Amino acid sequence: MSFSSYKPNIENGDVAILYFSPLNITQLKIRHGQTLQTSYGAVKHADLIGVKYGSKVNCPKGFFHILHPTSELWTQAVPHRTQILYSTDISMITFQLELTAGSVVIEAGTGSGSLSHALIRSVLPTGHLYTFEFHKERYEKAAKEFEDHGLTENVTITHRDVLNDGFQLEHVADAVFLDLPSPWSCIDSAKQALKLKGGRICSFSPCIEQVSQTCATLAEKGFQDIKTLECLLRKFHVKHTGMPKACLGELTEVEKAHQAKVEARKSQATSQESYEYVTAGPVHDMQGHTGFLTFASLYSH
Amino acid sequence: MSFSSYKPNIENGDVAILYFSPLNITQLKIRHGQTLQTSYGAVKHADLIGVKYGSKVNCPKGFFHILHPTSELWTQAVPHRTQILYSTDISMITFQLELTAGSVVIEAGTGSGSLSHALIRSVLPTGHLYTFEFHKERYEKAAKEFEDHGLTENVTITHRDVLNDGFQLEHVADAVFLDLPSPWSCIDSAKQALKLKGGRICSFSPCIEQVSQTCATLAEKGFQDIKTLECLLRKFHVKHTGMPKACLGELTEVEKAHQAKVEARKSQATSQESYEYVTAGPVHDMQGHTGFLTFASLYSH
Amino acid sequence: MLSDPQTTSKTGIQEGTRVILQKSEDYKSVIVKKDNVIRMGKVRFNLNGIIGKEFGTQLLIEDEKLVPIDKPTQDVQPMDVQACSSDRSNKDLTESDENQRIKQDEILKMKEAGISGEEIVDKLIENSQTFQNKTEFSQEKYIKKKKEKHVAVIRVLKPTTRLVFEMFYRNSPADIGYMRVDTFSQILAFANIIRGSHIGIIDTYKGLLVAAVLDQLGGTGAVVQMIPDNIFLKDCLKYYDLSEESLESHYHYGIEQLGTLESDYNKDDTMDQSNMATSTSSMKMDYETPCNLPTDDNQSANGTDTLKSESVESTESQPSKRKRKREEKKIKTPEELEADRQVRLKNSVKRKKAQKILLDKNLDALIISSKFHPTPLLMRMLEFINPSRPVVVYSQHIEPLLDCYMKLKGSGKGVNLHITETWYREYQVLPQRTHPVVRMSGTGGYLLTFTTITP
Amino acid sequence: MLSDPQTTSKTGIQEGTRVILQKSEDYKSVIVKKDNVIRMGKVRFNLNGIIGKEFGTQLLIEDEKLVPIDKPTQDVQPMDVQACSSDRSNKDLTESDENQRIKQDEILKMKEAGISGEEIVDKLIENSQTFQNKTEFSQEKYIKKKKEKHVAVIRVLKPTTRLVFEMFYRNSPADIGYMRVDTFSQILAFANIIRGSHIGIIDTYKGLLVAAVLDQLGGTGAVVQMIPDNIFLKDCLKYYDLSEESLESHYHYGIEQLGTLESDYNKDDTMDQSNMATSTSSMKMDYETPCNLPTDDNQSANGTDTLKSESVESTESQPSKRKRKREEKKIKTPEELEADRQVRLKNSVKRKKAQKILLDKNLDALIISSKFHPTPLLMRMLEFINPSRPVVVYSQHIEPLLDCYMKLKGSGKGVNLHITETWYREYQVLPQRTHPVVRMSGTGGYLLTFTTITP
Repeated sequence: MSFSSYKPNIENGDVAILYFSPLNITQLKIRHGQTLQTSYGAVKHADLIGVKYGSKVNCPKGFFHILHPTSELWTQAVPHRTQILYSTDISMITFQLELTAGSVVIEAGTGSGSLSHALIRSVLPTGHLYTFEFHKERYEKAAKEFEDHGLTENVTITHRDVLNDGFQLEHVADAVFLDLPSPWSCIDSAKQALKLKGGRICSFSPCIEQVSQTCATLAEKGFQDIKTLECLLRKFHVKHTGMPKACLGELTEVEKAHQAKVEARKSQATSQESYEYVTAGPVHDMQGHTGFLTFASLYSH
Repeated sequence: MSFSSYKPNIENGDVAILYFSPLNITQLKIRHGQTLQTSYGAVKHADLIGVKYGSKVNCPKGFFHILHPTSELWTQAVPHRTQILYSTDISMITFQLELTAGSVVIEAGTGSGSLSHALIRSVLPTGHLYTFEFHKERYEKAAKEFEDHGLTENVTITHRDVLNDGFQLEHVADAVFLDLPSPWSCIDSAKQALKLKGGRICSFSPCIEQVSQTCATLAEKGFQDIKTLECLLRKFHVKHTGMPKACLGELTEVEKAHQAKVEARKSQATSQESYEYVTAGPVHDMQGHTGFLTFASLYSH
Repeated sequence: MLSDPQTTSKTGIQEGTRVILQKSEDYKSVIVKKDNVIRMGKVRFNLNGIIGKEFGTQLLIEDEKLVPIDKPTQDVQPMDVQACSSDRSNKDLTESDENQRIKQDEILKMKEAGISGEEIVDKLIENSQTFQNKTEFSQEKYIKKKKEKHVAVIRVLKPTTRLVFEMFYRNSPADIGYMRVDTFSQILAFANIIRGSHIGIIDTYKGLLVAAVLDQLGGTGAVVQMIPDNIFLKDCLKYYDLSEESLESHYHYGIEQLGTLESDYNKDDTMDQSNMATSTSSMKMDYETPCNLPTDDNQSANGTDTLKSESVESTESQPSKRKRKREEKKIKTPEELEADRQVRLKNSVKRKKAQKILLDKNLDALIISSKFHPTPLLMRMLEFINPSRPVVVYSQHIEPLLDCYMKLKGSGKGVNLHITETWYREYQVLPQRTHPVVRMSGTGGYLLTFTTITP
Repeated sequence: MLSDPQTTSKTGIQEGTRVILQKSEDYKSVIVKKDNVIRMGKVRFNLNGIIGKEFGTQLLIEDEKLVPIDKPTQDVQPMDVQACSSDRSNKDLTESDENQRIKQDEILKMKEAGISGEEIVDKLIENSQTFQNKTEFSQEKYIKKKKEKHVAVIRVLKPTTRLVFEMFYRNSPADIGYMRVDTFSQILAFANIIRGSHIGIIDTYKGLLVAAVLDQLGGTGAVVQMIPDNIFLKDCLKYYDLSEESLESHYHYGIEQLGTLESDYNKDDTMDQSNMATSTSSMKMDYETPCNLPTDDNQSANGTDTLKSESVESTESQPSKRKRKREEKKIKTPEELEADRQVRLKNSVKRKKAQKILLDKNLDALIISSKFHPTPLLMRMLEFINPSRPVVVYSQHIEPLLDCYMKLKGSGKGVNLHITETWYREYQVLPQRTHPVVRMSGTGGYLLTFTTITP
């Protein structure tokens, strides 16, 4: 249950996050008797049980921090089975879909389950996620994960091709999220699944042509407030740095003896004075595009 | 000739830039005998003649700086007859079109002539700009401006609808720039106008559908290295600012007399200490889109 | 969002219900009241037409009244007038307003004569000298523009965090520290607001984050709002339709009282109460200049909140509000004094609970978004949070976060430190006219995020 | 760009010509030389096939040779493999390389057997177990990917500023201070490079700006390269095909010698020469670590430039280069000593001209882009520029520009001050697959721009 509520100490069966560095974050299912192999050496799971979340764990040749799982850390640690949605898009999706305690939300497809965890968190404790995945292997892995994470009460995962077979849900949902190659073919089914008093919809598409077709279909089917947007994360690299100060040759405005001048030059040329500053320089290599997010409202229908 | 070479002092007939503030930059054709009305009062043109470019000019109720024209200042001061291209796009266009002394370049349409000036600057002194404008009034105004700016030797402006009638130029150009509602219908004519050894082309379009059609046509007509890009200017507002420091109540970790505590609280609550810093905060309201720039190469054909 | 079902029942929206009115991209929060006249942009209308309607209903503004719409129309979307190149191809058009034969005073006369907005737009098209020569796109744009001006349609919406945020951002972005929707949603997500958890918040920007988190918690757990320099802001709470349980889960505690936290907690209640009253009465209620938000609640007109009732919402919706307000200036009756005592008692109990959470170092998340230097606030508040919990600090400028980052890095009190900004862009998606929106926001502020660790 | 017409004449590209080879998005600058073997990515080939061809020619790499292409093909554009959602719809594909029946060693054998790349790609398609089940888009992507790997096509291009910049940016962005193409083009535009004008440049990033401005000036006017701390960088010059006049208009002067500018200028030539020789020999030639640029010029292998010839280009293209280099270590012949004297004499004349421009305060633009703190450099150099002229300062970080800005603002020496960054994005435009490119650059650096005014 560690995904749905905080607990102080690690117990057998928990899923924990191992934080080695910002670029090396993994997840671990704690199983008494097993041993974790890290690049810093081996650690017995048994030694982790009872440890406080947030603790530093020493390995033979280094250390890591063992953290309580959150949707955001899970997104950084999740085993990629497909291209996943990252926290920047996820936070926009959960916000714009107006999810709250008790909401019912539909997701297609499940993919690596990165978004699913955030959707479930937003509707806990009484809400529900219906998630659909047509890829057999991914479906099975996601189902296993929901079980491992103690989330089964709040999620139903179905192995189905919703593009052809629809959601088969009638007026139960407050929100629908689509990450499909042809979302427009699912909008009728989504409309049917949304509650009669209405709800919100989101479609994620990487290509603008898909967006055009989706927006046109949404308008045609009576969705309102159609808005397409994009958000990108720009990380900053903080460092204390400096720039040398070049020698300006301002000393000798008037004529001086030749010898003295040469001496002066030599000493100036090696001036090591420096201008120091702390900078938050944007990281050079950034994700330039994930996808376009289209949101719309359906009012009582 | 002040657009094509620097001169130290203002002469009768010059076009000068008047700089009042970053958001108030205008242009003035100096004519002996005339008077300029500014919000700071009137200034006689005669008083400006002979003045050094870059000087501060005092008006009855304020001042401005009189500057030598450059393409960039002109863009900030140009009378808008249409939506204009700004320096960020302009610099990318002249760079990517590989313009240099002696290049021959074609532009359609002329619009407000904001880009034209930069194109001419890039091909001076021996190059040439052929520019086409189908709107009669804009054509006339631009023609007049080229004359006023002493650029007629290096520019030919034609009043024509190139979408229907083409450029009517045969293998003379090193580069072609298109800012037209349906650029794809001009690409055959552009290809004919480009030199046999090849050249570069640029198309500016605000909407992605136009870009798609243009790229498809460019590929079909044998253009290579097709690249679509966008660049936006983000300005920073530099200011010295500060944040107050909130009172943290760290003084009384141990129990104290009740009275003393209340006193302490009161004095702390009005603490006026402040954290000062110089910040370059991005300006909130920025141009979010001008257009997509598509560039391509034509090799010997 | 709403927990009380009566407002969505068959009888529809009733008097006293908080709604948000949407007119194109303009939002206004009001409490439905008979004969109450509202102004949105250039139009005025009373709210009578809303009573009995369902949330989501579209209404037409005609003659200062809200009337039902015959057929539901697609909301008028603001369309970009400048961006499409096709616009430049209107070859022989000279830019001028002289192309319209109907003058402004004639339009006014038509409106007075009761001619509908739709009809006026039709007449304007007929009498435009250039309409027929415009490209198809330009014609469409022309119609949209005129419709936006003359055909006023509003939609009645249920207040949600999304809509309240949108309303603030559009109308008074400075009041919320220029925080943009992408930044706001990032904060909410990163803080990992699980039901039942204790969220510590410092928020001097109208309490928008406080309200959003309370809404997310759904009446479970606690929001402990930490008050810096006696600046207690919870303006935003009243724009929500928060349940009684949600409002009950809102706690507050003065930061400068942290030094005496333990002794205050152990003190007997009587002492505490009088003490409380003193410190409460000395609080500056609104640090910033009055917020220019479009609301017709009289209570918000003076731009301040009052502490005496935690449930501003229910108080406000009383029809006797004005009367009560007048009475406040008089000497209090014994009944009123008793009511005041009840409130103080309840506050005292809540105060103990907040103190307990802090004493137990039992916060599950920390959000800082204020006009104060964040570094000292952050370092101080870190004493009261569990290990392995998320912390988010918002700042309009990056420099204060840099200072925070360096101090924090040095302290070794967190992992997964990041300074980020998000880049946000909206698109106009229309057939053959798809492009990013021409105006955008250059900055939505910066975030410092990290996870706490055991000391 | 090229002023010598022989390389574009009917006879085509000859030995000794500087060309840029383009292979997909990979660029390499080489001097055409018979039997010279070049490596680009994973392929090796000699340049013999280029001789006699026109610029713009596409050639196929087969068996380490460049052979003509039967029909001109659209260049293989790198395509985004991940972005299209359609990719996710490959329902029952499990991610694995096991789907290909032809193994890596068999491909190698085919290549050895002289089977062409096109044929190999056909065979790979035939033997893919999943190709037929892929969506149309995925099939296209598969083919492109395989073609990029097995069908190696290069294009022979004339060096231009655009291509040289692209080459540096792709291969060693750190060497050019992470300056991006949008920033670079902004600098060139803002500096208002009119023919005949005097452009002052401080450039410790490979001299890329120096080369670009020389090219723009087309042999007129002057580039006065100001040398900070004896760091003289003009690496980039050699990648261009600059005319003799352009190279002649390149001047340089040590910043630390500005203090003695007037006395140096008035001194007699003999004194100056010996002086020059001293100061020249003490110059550190390349401040940064050797640049990892893909070039097969041996001279650049040691990462340093030499001052002795202003025309590096022509020297390099001598076939006897290696031999000459070996000889350098020996004692110089009388002829060589005489040649050295001539060079020194020429340098002395040029030096006087640079001194004159500075003494007359006759710079027409100032560009600063270096690893040194810009504020002192900027304030010092402002003494030597005309009023009403553009100044551009580049910095990888914003903080140094903030410092510059505050100092400058205080001095009142400029108007129209702006600190800016540009946001640059590339798009993949393909039918049904149009989207911004998935990887982008988070920063292209910052600019401070302004216009000088009369004191």
